[in-house]
Amino acid sequence: MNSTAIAIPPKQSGSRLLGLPRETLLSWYEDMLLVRRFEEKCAQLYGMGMIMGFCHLYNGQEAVSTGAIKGAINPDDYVITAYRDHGQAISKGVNPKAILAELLGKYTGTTKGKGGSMHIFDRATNFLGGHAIVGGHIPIAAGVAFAIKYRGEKKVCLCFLGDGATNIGAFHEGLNLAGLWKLPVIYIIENNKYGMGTAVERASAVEDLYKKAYAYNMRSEVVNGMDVLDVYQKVKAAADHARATYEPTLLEIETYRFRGHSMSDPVSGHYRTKEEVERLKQSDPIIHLAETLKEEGMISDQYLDEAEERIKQIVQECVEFAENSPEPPIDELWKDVYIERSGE
Amino acid sequence: MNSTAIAIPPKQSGSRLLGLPRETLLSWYEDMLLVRRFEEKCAQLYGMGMIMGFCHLYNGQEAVSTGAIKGAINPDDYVITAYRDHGQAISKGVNPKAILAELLGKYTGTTKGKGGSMHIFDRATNFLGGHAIVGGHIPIAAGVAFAIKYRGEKKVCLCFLGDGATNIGAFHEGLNLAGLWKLPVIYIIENNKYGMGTAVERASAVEDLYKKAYAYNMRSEVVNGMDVLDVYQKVKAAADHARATYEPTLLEIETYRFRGHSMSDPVSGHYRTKEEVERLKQSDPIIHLAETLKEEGMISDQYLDEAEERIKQIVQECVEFAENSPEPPIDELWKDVYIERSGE
Amino acid sequence: MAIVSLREALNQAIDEEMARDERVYLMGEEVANYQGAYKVSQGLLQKWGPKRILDTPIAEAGFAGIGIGSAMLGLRPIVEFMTWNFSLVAYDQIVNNAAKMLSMSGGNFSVPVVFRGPGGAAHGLGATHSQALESVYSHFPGLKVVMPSTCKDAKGLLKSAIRDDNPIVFIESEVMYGDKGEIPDGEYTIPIGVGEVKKEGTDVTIVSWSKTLAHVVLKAVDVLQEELNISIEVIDPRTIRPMDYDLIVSSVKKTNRLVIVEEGWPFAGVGAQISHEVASRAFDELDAPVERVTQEDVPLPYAHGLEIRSLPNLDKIRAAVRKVLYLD
Amino acid sequence: MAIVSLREALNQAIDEEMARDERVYLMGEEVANYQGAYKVSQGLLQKWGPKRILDTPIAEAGFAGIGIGSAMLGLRPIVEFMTWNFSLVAYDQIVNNAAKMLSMSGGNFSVPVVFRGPGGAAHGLGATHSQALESVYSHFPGLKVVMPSTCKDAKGLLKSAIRDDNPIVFIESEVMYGDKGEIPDGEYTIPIGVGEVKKEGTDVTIVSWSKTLAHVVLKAVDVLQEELNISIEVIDPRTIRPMDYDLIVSSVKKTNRLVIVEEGWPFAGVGAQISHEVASRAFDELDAPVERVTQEDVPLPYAHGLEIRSLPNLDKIRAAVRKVLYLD
Ligand SMILES: Cc1ncc(C[n+]2csc(CCOP(=O)(O)OP(=O)(O)O)c2C)c(N)n1
Ligand SMILES: Cc1ncc(C[n+]2csc(CCOP(=O)(O)OP(=O)(O)O)c2C)c(N)n1
Ligand SMILES: [Mg+2]
Ligand SMILES: [Mg+2]
Repeated sequence: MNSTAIAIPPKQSGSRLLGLPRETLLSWYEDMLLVRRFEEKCAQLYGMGMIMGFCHLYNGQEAVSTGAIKGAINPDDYVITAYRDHGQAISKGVNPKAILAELLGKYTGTTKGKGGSMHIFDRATNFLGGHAIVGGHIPIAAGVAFAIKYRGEKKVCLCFLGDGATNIGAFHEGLNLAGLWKLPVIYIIENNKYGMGTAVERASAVEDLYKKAYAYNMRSEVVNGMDVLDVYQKVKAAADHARATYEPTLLEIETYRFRGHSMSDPVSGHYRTKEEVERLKQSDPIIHLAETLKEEGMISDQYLDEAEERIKQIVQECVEFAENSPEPPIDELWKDVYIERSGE
Repeated sequence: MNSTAIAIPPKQSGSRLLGLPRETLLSWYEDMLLVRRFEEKCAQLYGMGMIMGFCHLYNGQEAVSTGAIKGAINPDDYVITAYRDHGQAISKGVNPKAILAELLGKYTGTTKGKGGSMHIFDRATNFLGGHAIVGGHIPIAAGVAFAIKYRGEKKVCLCFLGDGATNIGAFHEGLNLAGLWKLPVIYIIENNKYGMGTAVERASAVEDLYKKAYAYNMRSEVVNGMDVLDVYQKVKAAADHARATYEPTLLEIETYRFRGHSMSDPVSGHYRTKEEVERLKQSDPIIHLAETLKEEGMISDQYLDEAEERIKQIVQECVEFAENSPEPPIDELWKDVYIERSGE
Repeated sequence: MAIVSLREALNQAIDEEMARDERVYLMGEEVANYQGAYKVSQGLLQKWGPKRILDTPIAEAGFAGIGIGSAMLGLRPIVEFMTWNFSLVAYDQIVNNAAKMLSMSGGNFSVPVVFRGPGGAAHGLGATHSQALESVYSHFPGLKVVMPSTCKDAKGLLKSAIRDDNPIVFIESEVMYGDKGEIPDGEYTIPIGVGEVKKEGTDVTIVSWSKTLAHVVLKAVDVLQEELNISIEVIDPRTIRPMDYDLIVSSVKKTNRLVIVEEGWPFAGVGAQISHEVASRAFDELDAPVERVTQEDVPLPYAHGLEIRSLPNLDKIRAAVRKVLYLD
Repeated sequence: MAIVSLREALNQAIDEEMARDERVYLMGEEVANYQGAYKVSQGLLQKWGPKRILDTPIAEAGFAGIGIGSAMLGLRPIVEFMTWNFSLVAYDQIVNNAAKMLSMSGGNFSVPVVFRGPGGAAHGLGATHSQALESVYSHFPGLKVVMPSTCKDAKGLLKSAIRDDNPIVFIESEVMYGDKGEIPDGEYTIPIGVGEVKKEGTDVTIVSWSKTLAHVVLKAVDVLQEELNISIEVIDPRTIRPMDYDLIVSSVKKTNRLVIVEEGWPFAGVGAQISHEVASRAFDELDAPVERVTQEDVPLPYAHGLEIRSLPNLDKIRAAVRKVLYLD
């Protein structure tokens, strides 16, 4: 437990606000806020026994999905991620009502209640899941990028993974293939300092995870994940580069999760102190953006209140939608095991 | 096929002969020669249908096993390797008669005829196999080193693997664990430029394989595998370091295989030209050592003839032993599946 | 006799064997600092220290390989998979390296390793996290597969597994960790490969194991005995490989009817093997075709209603029992 | 009707489907430059170029994943495993990602990928390189498992597999690649899931597939029919999953006797599944217990004498046939 080793990222790493239009910045703010409030509601519903199984919250990491997905890429680009997937799904534009319905195991959910929290999928928004075997989706992301290149498209695939996932074989094979074949995939390590209860330096022989790119001849960079603008800027640069050259990038995004690994894991305890969590909460990316926007005169306290209210409303609608949705009919059990239509 | 890209390693990379005693150098010479002649005999027996299945020859790579095993480590150190395992077994002191008997599927073989060419094992000499799933033995080697450290011994484990094996997940997981836990294992990549018919740069995103160590915070070095003295020196340094600190090392040993991947693969053809092979044969490690020893006045032509004769004799004895050995009795089929004795 | 939870029973087995043999060590994700994802290793780091209780990175193939390599040198590793689902990335290590090392090395090297962790479905974990994988491990010669259903069996069998010189696949159940049961005082072991009649009966034999036996079958038996006015014999093989066919066959020779209830999928499942073997050894004594109750032949969905409909349950067992009794 | 080798039949299937659908591509170790480790892809690189015929690094999990990901986007990859033995390092990708994607995504994403390559023993390759793995793949819902025994079936089934929208495990045999057989002229496919009576008979039904059927069973049948003066019906399911039980059961209802001959190990093998299902559907028609001939329950050794003793052979089939006929 060397909590003091984890530095609070500086508040602002690029030049302020990058000249982005106000509406853009506010939409990012509201995206982050929606993820935060949406998941606070999830925690509540989980406590009430309405959500089952594993549920991994994104609390503290919101700037990553917002900056990378809502900010840096296009709607027709692809996103794939692990089981901590609500944030990326919302930032990609997956209907939060369908996400919450999924968490409640309802027929109107993103996968008709079949996948649950760890397996959000949405073909309409090119959201490719939600994968629960650590690292298993990393080669799949290379395959998505392979298909993009095969078709000669100028799209990219963002693949989110945890710091802990960099130690598994699939990481190595996926990154080597992406580097070797020059596939337009951007691997985003969300380094939240722990894989479950294991600190990065207790799991990875090299603590600076961006250095793993050296083994794949791949570009890499460290990103301040508490600053949505830094995330936006660096993911955008990687995406631009991928569109121009098909070359992949590995980004190590420094972030932190404010809650436990999953709902059953306490916020602090065996592997990190309360003090550490409190200290890191100082760099809450949502508060951070709000302050910056205020300092720059872009928003007022009134806006913040209104935004809060709007988001609350959306979350409330999600809950109502989910609660009022039907369960999947029993005959769904035998569906989607094989697809009947045969190739053309 | 960019055969011109493969440089002939310089004849001598260290200071000549390193002040080593003549007997030592001659024993190395004869070890390499034994491996070469032994395997030439294997090729012949394979052609006669007396050896079945896969048989991967070490032709051209002999300086690696001799320098690393016979030269640099102690008899009670451990060695583990892949399926191209005759050279390492002989250099480790496994009885060549038993090896040949194994290849002929005889009961007197190293594994009673059960393992065959790809699975030479010998408990008496700490030779841990002979493993045929590419990369599968790499974590096992870390486990061997784990046991050494657990017991507080000052031994090392040498783990030989091919260039092609560096692209598989088990490589990543094994090296990360060895680097993280500081396990006394020396990973030796025998970079013979091809994994079967696939050139290194067509399989690995990074062509300089020693750079893969950067991802594991591991020491690494490039070694001239055509020079038994360079191999000896650098493996010895890595072993000394491991004994002192338990730290692992990754060595990229540049070598070349003069024959096909296995007996069914022609020497040249689809993936490399005859010219390339002929050119690389110029740096035959056996001829190279003989010349150096002669230039230094350590040996005469007469010695070379006598050595040739001695080795021929040994190989002949191996053949006779193997041919005259019985096949395993049928009831061996059901043995060694489970071990009956229970832990104390 | 003390009453302990299954979690404690397993913890005691590990603890006692660590005291008995310093070659025994435990390794896995979150087994040390975190005290175990499901707290099976609670307190062991404090007692035995970081040399013998080790947290691993998420690298199942890597640390399974460490277990195998160190076992070849004579250590006796216990490798915890957080759940058996995650062992699939280490499948090659287990079914090739662990299972075949003794044979391929012609007896040179044995691999006394125990791979253990929870298998099967918990609640709402979805298709990749709910798999009952006993059949795809028991298929391989060289492995033994153990699946206890009680606290007593769990402790005694785990101790035997740790002392066994062969690689063992030891499959527990997450939803049983809190189950309480009696265990004998003092040192005891239970032999691998020997099943047990968990309940005697005369009309129908039910074979089942692990959680399905403890949480589903035993309860169903109470209901069905009364409802159908029959007497059911319940056999727990405890070990899937080697399977105690003798015990099952002798029961079937008495009841003439067999129902096998397992959590796994039907195709080439463990129940198919038992069915074939019993039909072959008790062909003339079987009064009805062997019935199998399994999970539905689909990836397990998240939604609660679908999940419980997929897994073995009272209704399915009732239908199977009625069928072998020709009650429909 | 042309006479081609099995290798050519497979090559034609791939070639024709690549011509028909530009989303089809082939990937694997040595499939391009080297023309295929067993030359199944001979000439395809020259014809279709490096965009569609790709050599991979030795990274089975990695390139299986590329196959799956690209299939999710609508491509139709053919992923060659140099042999199925090497697929075990990619097991998680196949049985989790490929098999469950459609279900876990609630129908959002299908995975139309074909994994193919040779399975089973060749000669003297030893325990890790000789495995008949059909049972540990067919256990998983979501996968289809196809194992042709003739050139005609191989071509027709591979074409169907490439057009199928589900993930397919297509297992060939290295020692059959040189086998010659007739194939129909022009375009044809053979449906997945439909077995075939390879030889009609009246006294005993033998079910077998792939190499064991082609190289062992058909020859044994000739010998045994004459030797025992009986008539044997031989059924080739061609697809392991879904299994054409109807065809087998209708044959057994005629012959009343069943022998299943497979190369895999016995425990929870495919034969166990067939045995259970047939015993359940034709309980009253079975005049003898179903007999199984399998590989001995041991890792396959290298030495020739042990190897041939382990695999299914005439003697074992004779013993099984005699047994179901009560000739001993
Ligand atoms: C192969 C595999 N092993 C273990 C697990 C159990 N597990 C789920 S999440 C997790 C930690 C992952 O940490 P990290 O990659 O850092 O992601 P984070 O949870 O921090 O977002 C573990 C060990 C798993 N799902 N898959
Ligand atoms: C996992 C796995 N995939 C594929 C193979 C088939 N195969 C055997 S050797 C080999 C090439 C290995 O090349 P390299 O590691 O460079 O070793 P070298 O043969 O050059 O010594 C391949 C692909 C295998 N044995 N295991
Ligand atoms: Mg993490
Ligand atoms: Mg090589």
